[in-house]
Amino acid sequence: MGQRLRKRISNILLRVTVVSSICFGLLPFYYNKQQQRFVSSKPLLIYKTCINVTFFILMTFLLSLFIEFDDAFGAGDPLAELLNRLTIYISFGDVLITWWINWTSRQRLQQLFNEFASIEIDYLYRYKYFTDECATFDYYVFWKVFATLLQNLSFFYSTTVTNNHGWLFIIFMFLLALLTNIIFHVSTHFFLAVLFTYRFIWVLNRRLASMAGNEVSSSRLRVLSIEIDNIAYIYTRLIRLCAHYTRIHQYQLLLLFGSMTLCNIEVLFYVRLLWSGKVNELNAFNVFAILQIVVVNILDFWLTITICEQALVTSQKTVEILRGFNENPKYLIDVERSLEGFAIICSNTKLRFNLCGLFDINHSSGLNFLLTMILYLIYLIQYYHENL
Amino acid sequence: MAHQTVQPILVHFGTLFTFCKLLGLYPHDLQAFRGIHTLQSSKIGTAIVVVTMLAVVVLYNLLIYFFSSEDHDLKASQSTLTFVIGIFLTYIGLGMMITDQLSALRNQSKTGELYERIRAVDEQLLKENVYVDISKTAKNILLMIVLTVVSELIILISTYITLVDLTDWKSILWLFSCFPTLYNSLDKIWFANTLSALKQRFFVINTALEDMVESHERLKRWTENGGDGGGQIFRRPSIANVSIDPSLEYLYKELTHMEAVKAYNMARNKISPIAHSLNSFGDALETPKKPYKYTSQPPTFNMVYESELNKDIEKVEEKLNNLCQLHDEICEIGKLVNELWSYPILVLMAYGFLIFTAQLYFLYCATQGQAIPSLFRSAKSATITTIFLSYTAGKCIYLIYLSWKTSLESKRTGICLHKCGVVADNNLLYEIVNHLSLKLLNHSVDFSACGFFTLDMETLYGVSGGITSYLIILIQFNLAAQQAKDASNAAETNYNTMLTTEAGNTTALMDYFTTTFMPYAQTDLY
Amino acid sequence: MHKQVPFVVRFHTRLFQIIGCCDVSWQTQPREKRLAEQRLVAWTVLVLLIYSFVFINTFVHPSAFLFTSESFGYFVDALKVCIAYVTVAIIYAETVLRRHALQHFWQRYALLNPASNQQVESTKIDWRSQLRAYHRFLYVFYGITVFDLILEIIYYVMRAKDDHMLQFLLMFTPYTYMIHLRNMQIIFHIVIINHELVKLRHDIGLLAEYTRFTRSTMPFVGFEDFVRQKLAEKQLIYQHIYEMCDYFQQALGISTIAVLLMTYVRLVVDAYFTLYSFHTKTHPEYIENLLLLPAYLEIPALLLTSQKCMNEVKFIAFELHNIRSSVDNSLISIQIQNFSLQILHQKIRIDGLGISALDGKMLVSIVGSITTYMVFFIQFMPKFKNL
Amino acid sequence: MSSNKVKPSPIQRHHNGLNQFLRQPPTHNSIFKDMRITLCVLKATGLLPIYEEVSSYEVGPPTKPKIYYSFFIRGVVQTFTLFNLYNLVTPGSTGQLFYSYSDTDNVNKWIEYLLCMLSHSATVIICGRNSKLFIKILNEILKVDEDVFDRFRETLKNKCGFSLKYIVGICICQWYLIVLRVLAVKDTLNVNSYIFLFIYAVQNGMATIFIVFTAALLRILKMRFAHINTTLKGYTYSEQHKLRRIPGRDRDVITMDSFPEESLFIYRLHNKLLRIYRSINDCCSLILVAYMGYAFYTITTTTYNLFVQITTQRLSFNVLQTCFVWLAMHTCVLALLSKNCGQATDEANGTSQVLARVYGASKDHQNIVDKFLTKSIKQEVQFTAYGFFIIDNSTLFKIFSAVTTYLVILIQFKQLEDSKMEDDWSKL
Repeated sequence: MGQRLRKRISNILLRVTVVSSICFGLLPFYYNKQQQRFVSSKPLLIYKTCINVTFFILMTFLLSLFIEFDDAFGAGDPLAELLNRLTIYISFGDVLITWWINWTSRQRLQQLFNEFASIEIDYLYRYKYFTDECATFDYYVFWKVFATLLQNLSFFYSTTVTNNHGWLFIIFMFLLALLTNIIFHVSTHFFLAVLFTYRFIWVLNRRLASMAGNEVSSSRLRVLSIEIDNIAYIYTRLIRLCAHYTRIHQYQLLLLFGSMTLCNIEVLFYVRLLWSGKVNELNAFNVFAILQIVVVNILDFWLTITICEQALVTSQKTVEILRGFNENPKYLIDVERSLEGFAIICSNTKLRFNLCGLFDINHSSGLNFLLTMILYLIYLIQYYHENL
Repeated sequence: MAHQTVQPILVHFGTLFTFCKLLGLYPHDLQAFRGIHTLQSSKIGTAIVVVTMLAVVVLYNLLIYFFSSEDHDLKASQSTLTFVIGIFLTYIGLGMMITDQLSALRNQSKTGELYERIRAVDEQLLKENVYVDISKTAKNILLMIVLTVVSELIILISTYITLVDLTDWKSILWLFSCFPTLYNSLDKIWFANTLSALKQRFFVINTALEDMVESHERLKRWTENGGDGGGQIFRRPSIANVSIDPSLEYLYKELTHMEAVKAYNMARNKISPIAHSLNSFGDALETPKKPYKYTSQPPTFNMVYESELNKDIEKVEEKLNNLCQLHDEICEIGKLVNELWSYPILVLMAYGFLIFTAQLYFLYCATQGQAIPSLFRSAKSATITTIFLSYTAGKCIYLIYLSWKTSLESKRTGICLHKCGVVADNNLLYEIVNHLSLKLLNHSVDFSACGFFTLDMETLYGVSGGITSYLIILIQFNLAAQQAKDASNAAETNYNTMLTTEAGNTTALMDYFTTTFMPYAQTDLY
Repeated sequence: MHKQVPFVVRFHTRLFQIIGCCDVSWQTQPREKRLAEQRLVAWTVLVLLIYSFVFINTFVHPSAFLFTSESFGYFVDALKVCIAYVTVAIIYAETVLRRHALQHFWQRYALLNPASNQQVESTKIDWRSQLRAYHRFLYVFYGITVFDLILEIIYYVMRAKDDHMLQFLLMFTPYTYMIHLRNMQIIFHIVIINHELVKLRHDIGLLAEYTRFTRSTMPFVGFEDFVRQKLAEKQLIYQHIYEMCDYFQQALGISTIAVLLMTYVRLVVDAYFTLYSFHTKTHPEYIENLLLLPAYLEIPALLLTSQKCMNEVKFIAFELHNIRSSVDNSLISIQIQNFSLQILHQKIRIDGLGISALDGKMLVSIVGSITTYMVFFIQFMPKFKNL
Repeated sequence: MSSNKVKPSPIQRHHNGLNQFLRQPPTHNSIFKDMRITLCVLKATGLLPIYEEVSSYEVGPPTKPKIYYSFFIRGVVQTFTLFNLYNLVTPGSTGQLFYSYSDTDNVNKWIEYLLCMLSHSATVIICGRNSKLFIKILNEILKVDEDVFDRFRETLKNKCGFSLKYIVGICICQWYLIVLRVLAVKDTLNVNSYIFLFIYAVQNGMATIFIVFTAALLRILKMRFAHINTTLKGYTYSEQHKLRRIPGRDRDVITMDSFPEESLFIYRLHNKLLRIYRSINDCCSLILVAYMGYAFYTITTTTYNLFVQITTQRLSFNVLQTCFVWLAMHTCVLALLSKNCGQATDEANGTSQVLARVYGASKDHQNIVDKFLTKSIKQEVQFTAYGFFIIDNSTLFKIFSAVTTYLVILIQFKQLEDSKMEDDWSKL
């Protein structure tokens, strides 16, 4: 699709995300045009507090109410029930922690946004055209929004599939959807942060590549070294920033991944139960109704994983571009110095998304997650082998 | 010429070499070794080695054949797993010995060259007036040989007396059960000592660098204590620090509100403290002059206290360059050593892993009163097993530990180099140090078994984890097999079978889960 | 050396000397120093003798102390006691043999905080600042210890009469406390190193601030030179810290691994006994099983502390690269390059004996394997009868 | 110093390079000399575009009809795949292929077929998408060759002879497997099964052959990198010492004076090669993941079958042969792949190590060296399979240590089934 259209849509989507997360009381601050930075406002803060309180009351109500419901599948199987309970509790805990962290670290969040804004102001506004060229950014935004929508859809779909339609149940499900959307929003925030980092590094790479490529006149060499210093500085700021927002989001992400994995295991196991004819109704429709949950979950999960991988790969490309500078012999000594400084920075401080120091987010650990999931599935199936 | 001054390290390998010749392990020329202490390939030696190898193989097979006559009932009585493991493991020792000797034959020429290069390095070091003390090598070798022989004999004799029926004349063949491990140990003694020689060279280089640091610090200290002028120059910084501290604290408070993403637009509201602290720094400005004084001092100090780092920069650069080149040369030799012994090391590690697991498994079987393969009869008594295992494990772990230490030692060189740079605070020297430390970062000596896994302690950790988990798997297979046997006898025990097999699954799976997380070789694959 | 050490450090070192796992004395005169060291060593050996006597006594009549009603249980229990004894022996042996490394450690420490002859009133502030500096260690140490004591008391109050468990505990608890204290000592040293690193990072951060500030306004003459000089001093400090870390590993490396292993084995074995009690009795008393809750905290405390310490270096690199030099002066950039190369060479990596870096990944692997063995036990519980 | 370890110093290479040049001007570019047949096969099966050879050092994009031809071939192959898939999901048609003893084995076989289709279609689709990229890679390699020729007057040789052998071996294996399979089935097969088997073999072959092609590309890169390193070796201190020792040689070629422009050229070359390496990795990584997953699964199940065969008393040689053929084929291909990846990576990372041995006397020489070294601290390139795991020498080892673990799981499934059977019998 056309570049401008793409840009516009993605911008709209971003704005919608910010607004909705403000509505959910996740961000007590808004973007101030003339100051060009995010400023916190008293009414928003008050709004955030009261909406959080209401949500909290809601959740306690839900939790007390949830105890009445037996497991959603009615498989009548103790283990499946246990799994189900576990999943629900973990996601509730996730919501709780999300609120807590949001409340304690709202200043830090604000700094985060401001830092992004200031990096934009400091350096990148000069290269608007590069920024517009970065198509991956927009596509990933689309994907993420699409995945979130799918999550909601699948949620409601699976509620409609289950047969008991008491009004209580409906309300319950709606409120539950509200709560789950909070988690989705937080994961979206992390996703967008990584995405912005990715775009910044991408633009830096483009700029570096163009510098390395074309022959510079000896008059511009001094400017060149200054700019390289600038880029190096921006790079360090980006890496530090990334470490920071990873630290803010780590627990929520950990719990999110955990609940996702559990949910998938549970669902797949339930499919296995269906297959074994333990539950009487088995038709394609039913199987689809179950499987779509897994698909959507994995899609969402994998989006998060793969954007991190993208950012990592892009930051590794920087060094290769720096190698490209070797080909040009006639730089001044100070250009060489700043290049070497940048290279050493790259080798010293690498980009990484580390969750609680337990593991990094990249493709290999994503693979680990999926394999662990399959593994536990096998374990369950084997455990129930004799009564399947 | 330096040939007289340095004595080749092979002089100390004399006992080992003769012993190996006696057993027909190494093909090199005896006269040449005796005469000029070099390893030269020789046809006769090769022939001898081949003959001994064939003889040992034949006798070992005889032994297996004779003792496996007791095993006929084993396949019937035991789970096939035990049988297969037994057959497989019986030949690993033999394979190990054959690998050693074949690689020894293959590397005949290269081995001599290796020691030649070590001698060349020694000469170079002597040119840098660094003397390498290799007198301890002979003692180490002797100690290792004695340890090996003693433990082999203990295992052999105790097993022979307690567990083999002496009435049968064929039981003499049991003697040959110890040959493969003995040969292997001797070969590994060569490896270990060559490695430790390299380690010593690295160590010598590091000490040379540190001596430079030492002397320079002594010089500094002398100039600080002696010389009245030094006195108040040195009282200055402390006063300066005191005057700085409050402003530091203030700034600290300013900064610590925000950590990683800190101080974006702070410049405005921090102008005053910075300015204040700056002029408080201003009077501390005499401090920097201090080390210049000594480094750029005319050699009046050098008469009193000698420091190479103060000499004209070319000499220092020359010396550092030479040391780095020597370091690189030793790294190359290390690579060569690693490449010469790569297959034997790999086989040894595999042998250690398998034998360790198998011996423990058979020990378990023996305690359960099940029949075990006849060649593993040493597993019937716990003490012999302990000795045997400690002997094998000692062999493997010592090699791993040694290579780990060696690579650590080689990495320390860069550290010492930087010490030099930091102590003699001198800009020219900084440039040299940058250049050389960049080079040192690229000198890599890492000992790996055919590139499959590097020999360091992490591997040890992973391997021990692997041993435990595989032991558990084996044991629960064994339990399952026993259960199945009982089940075939009595129908009502099916329930237990079920339980066991489930147990099997869970353990195996969870074990797989752990190995996923363990720093084991296969981690990356998942 | 005595006066420049803050009182928190002094107090705890005294404590560790009392339990006999710290054999360095801070006397400045060589004679007194030697005497004190001899006394400490003698004390250590005495304690070790006591422990070994207890150990032998345990195995002389096992039925009094150990769990003998079932073969596998007996095996596991004996394993636990043996490893505990071996660990304690290793700890004391290391204390005696590696005391010189520890000595060097403290000497470096003294180099890093020189005797500042400040007036008396500043020490008032010292109190709070020190407490803040070492708060992590203090929380961990007193938190776990007090928690453990409370549990012990509760158990002692609520235990059933003529309990076989009590005898066992009387025998075993000293071991656990010994190992706990050693663990705390290790954490203590790590925290000290960490504190030095934080100070260094903060100073470099200040330098970075100044340079950024001088971007906007003209600095005084010779500012660049001054910054370069400061950097050189910081390099010296970093090298001292690295040596501290190195000596720390020499002095406590083996016992780090030993303590980890011992705690691990204890957790696994006690998990087995918990499951066993759940498997045999219908209503087991939980309080026995509560006793090993503190042990669950030991490993994360150690691993996470060391991970924090290792991460500190990354931030130092950040701060370092924030120092901007004006373009025409290449001296500072050379210096920065040298510093970062030094950081590359002198890695501060805490790994006991190079086995594995003590960080979150190790934590994950340990937790994973503990779950493995617990599941193994669950599944095999009925089979151990005929084993 | 030992002289027999180092490679021939640049002087000799210059000379014989010159001789070659005098003997015959390079008419044909050396890539296509020894892997012509591989390329032909790949072109014929539509995996590679059928490009034109514009000049001896350039290939052009394919003409329209050839593009259509490749499209057509791919479409046909994919339809056959669909046919297979249909056969697979409808149990009746090829039911007699699953002859095996137990439930588990059948499921394994089924999954194996599925994985094979997956990897094959992944290969076809990705190749179809990246056809331009492949041409670009070839062109860049040729460009490198041209530069090297212009500079050193020598055509680099790339030992890709192995590819042909491997392809022949693979084809033989496939036919042999078909025969074995047909013999294994008791009753007469219907046509569906024959077609099924044939397509299965074709899929296998193509997927595997593409892997061989990747390995060949990596080998080519490895040769280039090795050439760079040997050229640089001429400037290392040891070589310089040797030259100083040996009298009566013309120094002008080899002394450090020629170092700056030589190093410049070499840096340029190295960057180009790294770019090629990266792009090969990007093209092939998904294919590699798919294939390695498939090969891993096949090896596991085959080993499992072998285990069952050995432990159970009834030994059928047919199955034994099948197992051995499978094992041999996949293990060899995996070993080839990992070996070549490892070699290429080592050579690529070795450049900095060789350069670290260059001790320039003057400052600017040192700066030239530093310029490269600073940019390669802790920046080793890696050949990753889509970021999932690194492919190098140790991959084979890892795969086999994973195979053992999975083997255990399979064996326990078998135990479960046996116990279950016993249970049912005891119930009857």
